[in-house]
Amino acid sequence: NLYHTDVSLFGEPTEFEYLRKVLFEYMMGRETKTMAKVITTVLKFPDDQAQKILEREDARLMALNKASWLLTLYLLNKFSL
Amino acid sequence: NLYHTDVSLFGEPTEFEYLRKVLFEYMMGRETKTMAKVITTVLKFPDDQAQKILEREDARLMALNKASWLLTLYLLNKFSL
Amino acid sequence: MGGFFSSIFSSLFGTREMRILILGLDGAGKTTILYRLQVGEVVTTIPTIGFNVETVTYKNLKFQVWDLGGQTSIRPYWRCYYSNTDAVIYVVDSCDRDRIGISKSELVAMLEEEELRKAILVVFANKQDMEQAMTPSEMANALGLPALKDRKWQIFKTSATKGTGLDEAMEWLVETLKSRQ
Amino acid sequence: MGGFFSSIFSSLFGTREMRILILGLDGAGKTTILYRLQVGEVVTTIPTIGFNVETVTYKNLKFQVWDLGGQTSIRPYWRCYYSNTDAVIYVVDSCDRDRIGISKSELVAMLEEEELRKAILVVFANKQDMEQAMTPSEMANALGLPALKDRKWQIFKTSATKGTGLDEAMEWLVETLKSRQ
Ligand SMILES: Nc1nc2c(ncn2[C@@H]2O[C@H](COP(=O)(O)OP(=O)(O)OP(=O)(O)O)[C@@H](O)[C@H]2O)c(=O)[nH]1
Ligand SMILES: Nc1nc2c(ncn2[C@@H]2O[C@H](COP(=O)(O)OP(=O)(O)OP(=O)(O)O)[C@@H](O)[C@H]2O)c(=O)[nH]1
Ligand SMILES: [Mg+2]
Ligand SMILES: [Mg+2]
Repeated sequence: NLYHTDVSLFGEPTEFEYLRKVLFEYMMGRETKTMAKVITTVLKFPDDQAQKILEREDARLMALNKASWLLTLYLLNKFSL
Repeated sequence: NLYHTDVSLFGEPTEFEYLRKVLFEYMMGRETKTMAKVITTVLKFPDDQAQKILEREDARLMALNKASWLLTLYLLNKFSL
Repeated sequence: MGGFFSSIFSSLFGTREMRILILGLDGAGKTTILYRLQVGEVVTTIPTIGFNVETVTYKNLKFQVWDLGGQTSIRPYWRCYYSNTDAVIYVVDSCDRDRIGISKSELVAMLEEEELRKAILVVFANKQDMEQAMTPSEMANALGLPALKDRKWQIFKTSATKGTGLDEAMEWLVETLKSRQ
Repeated sequence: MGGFFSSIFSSLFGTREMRILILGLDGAGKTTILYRLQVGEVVTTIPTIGFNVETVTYKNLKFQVWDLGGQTSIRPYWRCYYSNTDAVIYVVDSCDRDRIGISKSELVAMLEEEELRKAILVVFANKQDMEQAMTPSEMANALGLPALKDRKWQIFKTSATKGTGLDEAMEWLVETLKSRQ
């Protein structure tokens, strides 16, 4: 039963390894926006799901940006820079 | 070339769909610790990578917990409860 | 934010949600049972490829109930969900005599897992509304329940579609969980 | 936290890192080029299944440089990386006459993408240290570069292993990017 062996689990062993590499980076929190695009493409997520995921990624990045700005302003203020 | 058609991309079409479902939940931020376990198992991540991912998940949950405690204490204090 | 604050308060006042898994072979009736418990109705189901997770309130206790798909190819992933589980509801189709052996070996493998060492086991002998249904004692023997060691367990006859037997089973589960704490 | 504060300050003072992609067929020399640019040395490479991303500093400018694997089955995913790209370094093996047609069609498909509309194109006619290497003008024609419209582009002969030609190419790229802003 060829389909169940390790390497043929995916269409191409290369694709499978590629997915793992990209997913690992995503799960470690690195370049998550780009990685999310790749993952939803490789796994052929339905359009609506892919969009939801990317919107969430944007929201997360914006919240992070906002937080780092607030922190900057706070520090500038505190040390009267 | 059977390997490249949609459903046979994975060992079993069911497994492929399962992965997508679990990954979607993970990427939407729901039950991320459990989902991370499933993902690393389905995709047979090497042990060291799986462990790194789960450790990061723990750290994230702990940070979130800490933040929500601080917020609670702050609110209790502010409104003299 | 409701969930956020309620989770803060529940952690403040120590009312942790219990975690329950519903497991069993495909077609046993797990999803039907989950929604019967949650909304009290029979819903139309399709085979679960993935899981359903719902909050079920029973006698003022809150449970986070996970219903995991039971098809052969995704059964190996049940174990990823075991951590912190308080109880397992194991659902068996009482008419599926052909696969009672498979159902047993899945159950045995599950009970061997360290993470489930303290979990309570409730077996639902489901589809009792059907004529050829196995009796609970017949099923208990087929599953090897009497031989279990160091395990709180009980078996109930249920019909998820008719809604019979579920209350009794949940009653026992709640009492057993309470006496545990 | 260094990266954190430096990214705050760079956003305060408007020095955004430029984003550069290194693309081209498998074996063209992309990974060799990336590390030649970053650490100035020839590293031993294996085929890239995934990507490498490094920060490269050149003349006080910082670039985030992405080197994407070029094998057939993962080439379709290049497009996921296009957004916000300032320049593409397209690497071609000057001795691989058999696949120059494939290299051309991948290039053409890439340049049609809306997200790369404003990206600068630098072609590296790589492996010029080899005897049978195509000349840059030969390669430019084979890739259809002269016919390009609305595109800043240039071709350079390079040898990533010998380290020749890379400086000139990067010089042109930096100047072109600066004059853009
Ligand atoms: N007669 C009868 N049918 C039932 C009973 N419980 C469930 N069913 C039917 O059995 C079929 C399968 O039920 P599901 O709840 O989808 O089964 P499941 O265990 O979730 O299956 P998977 O999701 O594939 O693991 C459905 O047609 C249900 O209506 C019951 O008590 N009696
Ligand atoms: N002679 C010669 N060999 C080179 C040159 N540049 C790279 N190579 C060799 O070509 C081979 C492939 O180089 P890589 O950098 O791994 O190729 P790549 O484009 O990253 O390939 P993928 O990762 O599969 O897309 C290696 O053996 C390199 O040493 C060059 O300028 N001259
Ligand atoms: Mg189901
Ligand atoms: Mg490479």
